[in-house]
Amino acid sequence: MAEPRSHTQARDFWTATVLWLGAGSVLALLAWILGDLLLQGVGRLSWGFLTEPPSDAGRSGGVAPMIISTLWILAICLATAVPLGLAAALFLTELASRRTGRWVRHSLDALAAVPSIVFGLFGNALFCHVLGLGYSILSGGLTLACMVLPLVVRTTEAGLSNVAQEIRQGAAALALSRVTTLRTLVLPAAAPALLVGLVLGIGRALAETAALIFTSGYVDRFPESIHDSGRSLSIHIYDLSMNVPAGNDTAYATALVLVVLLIASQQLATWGIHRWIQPERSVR
Amino acid sequence: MTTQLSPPAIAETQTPDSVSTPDWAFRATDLRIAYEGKTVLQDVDLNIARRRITALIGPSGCGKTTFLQSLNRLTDMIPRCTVDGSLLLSEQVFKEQGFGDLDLGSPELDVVRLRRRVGMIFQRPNPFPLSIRRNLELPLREHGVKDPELLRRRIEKSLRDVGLWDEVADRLEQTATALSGGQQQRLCLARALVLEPEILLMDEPTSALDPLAAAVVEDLIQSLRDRYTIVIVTHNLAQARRLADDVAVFWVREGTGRVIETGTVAQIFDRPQDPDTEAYVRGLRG
Amino acid sequence: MTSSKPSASFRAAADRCLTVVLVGAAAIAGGLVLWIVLFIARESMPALLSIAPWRFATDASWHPQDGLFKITPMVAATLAISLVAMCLAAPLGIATAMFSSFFAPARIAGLLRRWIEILAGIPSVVYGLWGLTVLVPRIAAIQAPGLGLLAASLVLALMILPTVALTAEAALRSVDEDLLRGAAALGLDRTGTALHVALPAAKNGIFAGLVLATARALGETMAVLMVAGNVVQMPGSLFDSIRPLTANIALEMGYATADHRSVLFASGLALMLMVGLLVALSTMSSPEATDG
Amino acid sequence: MSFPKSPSALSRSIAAAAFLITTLVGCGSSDDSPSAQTRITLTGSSTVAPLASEIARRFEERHPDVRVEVQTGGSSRGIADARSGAATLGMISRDLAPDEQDLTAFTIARDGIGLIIHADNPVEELSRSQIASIFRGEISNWSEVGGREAEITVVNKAEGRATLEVFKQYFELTSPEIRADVVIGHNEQGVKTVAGNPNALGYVSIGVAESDIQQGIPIRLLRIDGMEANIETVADGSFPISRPLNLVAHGTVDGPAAELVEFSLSEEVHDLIEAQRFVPSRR
Repeated sequence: MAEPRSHTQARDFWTATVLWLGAGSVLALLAWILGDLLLQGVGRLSWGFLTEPPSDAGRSGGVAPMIISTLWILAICLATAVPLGLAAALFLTELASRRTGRWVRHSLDALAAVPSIVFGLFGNALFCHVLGLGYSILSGGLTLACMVLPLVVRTTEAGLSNVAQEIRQGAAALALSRVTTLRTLVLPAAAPALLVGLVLGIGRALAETAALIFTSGYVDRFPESIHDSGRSLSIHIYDLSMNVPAGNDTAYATALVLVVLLIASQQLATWGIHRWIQPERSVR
Repeated sequence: MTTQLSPPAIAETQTPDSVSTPDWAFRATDLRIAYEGKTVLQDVDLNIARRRITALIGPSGCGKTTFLQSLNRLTDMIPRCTVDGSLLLSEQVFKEQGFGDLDLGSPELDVVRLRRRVGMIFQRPNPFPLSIRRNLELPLREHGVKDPELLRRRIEKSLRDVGLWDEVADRLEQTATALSGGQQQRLCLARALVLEPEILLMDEPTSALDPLAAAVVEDLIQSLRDRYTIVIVTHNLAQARRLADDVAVFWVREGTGRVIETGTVAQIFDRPQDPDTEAYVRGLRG
Repeated sequence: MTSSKPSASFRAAADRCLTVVLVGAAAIAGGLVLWIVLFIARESMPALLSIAPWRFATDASWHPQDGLFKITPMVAATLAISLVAMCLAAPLGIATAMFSSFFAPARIAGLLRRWIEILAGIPSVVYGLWGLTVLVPRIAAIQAPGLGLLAASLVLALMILPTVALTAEAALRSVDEDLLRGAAALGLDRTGTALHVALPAAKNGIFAGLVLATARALGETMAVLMVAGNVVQMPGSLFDSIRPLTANIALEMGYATADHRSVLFASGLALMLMVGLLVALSTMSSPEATDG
Repeated sequence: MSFPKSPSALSRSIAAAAFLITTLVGCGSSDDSPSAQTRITLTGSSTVAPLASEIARRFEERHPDVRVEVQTGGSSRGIADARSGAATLGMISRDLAPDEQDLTAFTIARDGIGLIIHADNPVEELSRSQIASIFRGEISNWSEVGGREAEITVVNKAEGRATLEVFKQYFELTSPEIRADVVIGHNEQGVKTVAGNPNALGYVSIGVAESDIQQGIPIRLLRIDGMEANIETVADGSFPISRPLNLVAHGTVDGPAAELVEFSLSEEVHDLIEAQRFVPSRR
């Protein structure tokens, strides 16, 4: 009996070794990237970097206008995608027949698979040209809204349909109106999922570049209205790394700012879910 | 059918083969219910008497719960569920008379009017994830009760009706989901009673509870006798025997659920006519 | 019950209003993809009408300003980059998922997952920046110019690795515990359990993740644009500088006019077609897998 | 006995929707009524863009009610946007072509196009025919032109770039016959690519190359047929490959745009032009 046991032990050992190596190398690669980001970016980072406009094609100065533009684009994107996504998700869970529901879901899945450059083409043709919004923060934000919509709908829908069927039945048996049922019972219970959808949308929108180049443009100045062109942080990184010799340090610093912003929003949401939503549900 | 003596209902409906119409709450004629085109229940002819307790018994999967849900149109929530045949709710159950019987099959049916008179208790207690008070206040406010004093009184009354007042009076603001299973089910009953319905539908109301809590809830149902029309689905034959005045036996024949026998509790349990009923109530089959 | 009638009609009106809003929103959300396809198709119509379709393959080269529209090298480049990237990312990603599901101590598995989640959120332009400044000089040391198929595939592989790893891990984690206990009860070792029980059980989910990752690879623009070299030619070796469809759109969209612009929209349409085929393929082969 | 005090998610989303509608309506109305600010949009050549940005900044200081937006994309885009009206003025880094005579050009500066190599590359000079052969792929190793034993990495510009047009014209090349290893868009991308590759050969704006050399970027400008490529030879006209940097307009320019053109042509911006290592145009 010792023979097969040692055989399987040896096999487990080798499998484990291979997998440790595989996972280790993945970790090492990824640590390499993040490490580079940190090492090369942190040197240029300072308070001034966050609060000043760029100068000398971005080699010196800061990224303040890009932060402002990014936030504006994000705000437009969310102000469009979140209400629309919430309403579509409510339709899917509350109203849709199985057939319609399946059709809408398939179409959203297809939308989620559309490459971001195609959204860029679409946004450029529709918002910039046909609707005459030009290269502007508004065009960029609306293009991103189309892009994050499936993400928002599907996460929100998952949260809504997790609300127990018993609760819905109870509400129906008491002849509560749909509006009351949704407002008082379903939405509070689905709030964490809503927030997760929101954060995923933020993540995708913050990271996007290709869809913005031809919609929001890349003027690296403080936007004065949403009709101005505005350069997002991601486009700034692209421009610095591609088109500015000796711009790598600033590109890394900007990348660091963007990644920190992304991770911070993720963490904030996780924290928010624990801090507000879950306790509130059990106290009230 | 039932043998209760009462003046004939002033319904505009024709009841072909009954000479004296009893005081009924629901009347199903040739009812058929299907999910996605597949018939789950058919040939249901059933009168449910007012102010009595009717137990629906039978093995699992023979359409009892579906039938119960059709009584307050909760079948609307099941996608592609169709109800054919005639199902009437007597106008007797409404406070305001003169509108005639309610046709539960009508697409224009005002379900709000229906469900306000027909409360429902589910198998698993389903208090809303709100405070105890809000659980009772929500349906009241929804149906037009806004006066704080009136709200307070009706909440207290319904909690007293289910014997929960003394247990929760000092923690009305706490979340209802923190109550024990039996307390939750009594809260759900209170939530149904707070609207002052005429009819209560109960879908195995004690089966998810431990025996002690089940006994409390069952006693509570006993105490509601004579004041409400109660339709209760149960798998617990002893419970049916203890609670029910009338019994309807559901059975699957030729692939679909049917009502194979109806009668008083004594008729069904002591002198069953149908061999399947006999086997079932003796515990031999089903 | 007081004032039931007006409140009832108000409720009905509110419900109806809500219904209208929800149906409208769903129509927009559900119709958007169709709208995008139609719109892109509309914009590419002039090119498709005035340029015979075979010319996209038979023209001498891609010189749109001289009226030459050969796009096949760019389609080939897109496919080549995605293929090489998937060959690198799929085994590594699945191995990482197997490791964290079956071999890693719980704490390490949790850390690994968190870490990979962070990396999944890193913008593609940052991967491109890193590829351009770190990878390209190293590849150039082997063979100049460093920009090209290899660099693009490596960067892309890194980008889709988190997608593969996370979806594969989710699929492995959702394998029925009983199945694994059953395997253990039969005396299977961890390798056997992982390879012969868990992996087959999770294969639909893993496959869906791979399709997702491939779709992402086909459509990725920025990271690839930054390191592919962007010469329009058939990929011949790993070190060849090539230009995928996405990079072509990003490069030329800024100034393209008339037929040229229209051809770029047509290549966007082609891109959507490729991704659409892929997604349809996965939906058909495993209807459940896409719901995960 | 109270509804939740916090605004519910539904009402929040309604507020957000209202906000969106307001913004959309706002944008619709702003099309009709010109806002207090005048906007001038410049698009086109990446060679001209940095200079135009500097000029625009100075112009805005003097005209606080005007906002000038500068976007790059290549000279072709400058032409296209000026024609379509998407831009007030186009920027192009070449002469107007015969089929572009519907536009008016204003030359604000001159620039040359120089061949650049990595600073470590020992080659000092190439002839016109050698360069043409290298770009045709007939010469593929630096040793054939007196350099090290190494493959030449040919860096070409993307279609639609004026630099490419001027380059092709001078060396009598056609697009299809050029055998490139890397295709770049902006000048700066060309500089960056060559700076990162000791065996690369590219061509960029001399102004851009000189200012980058000043910044310490490891590149060098090659002599062509014995002629030094630098700003002086461009200025005195002895360097053969040179081109004007133009602002172009479709139809007549008036108002603030005309003022901007006038300002760009004036001596007041010469220091900016020289700082960018271009040659101010002498009127």
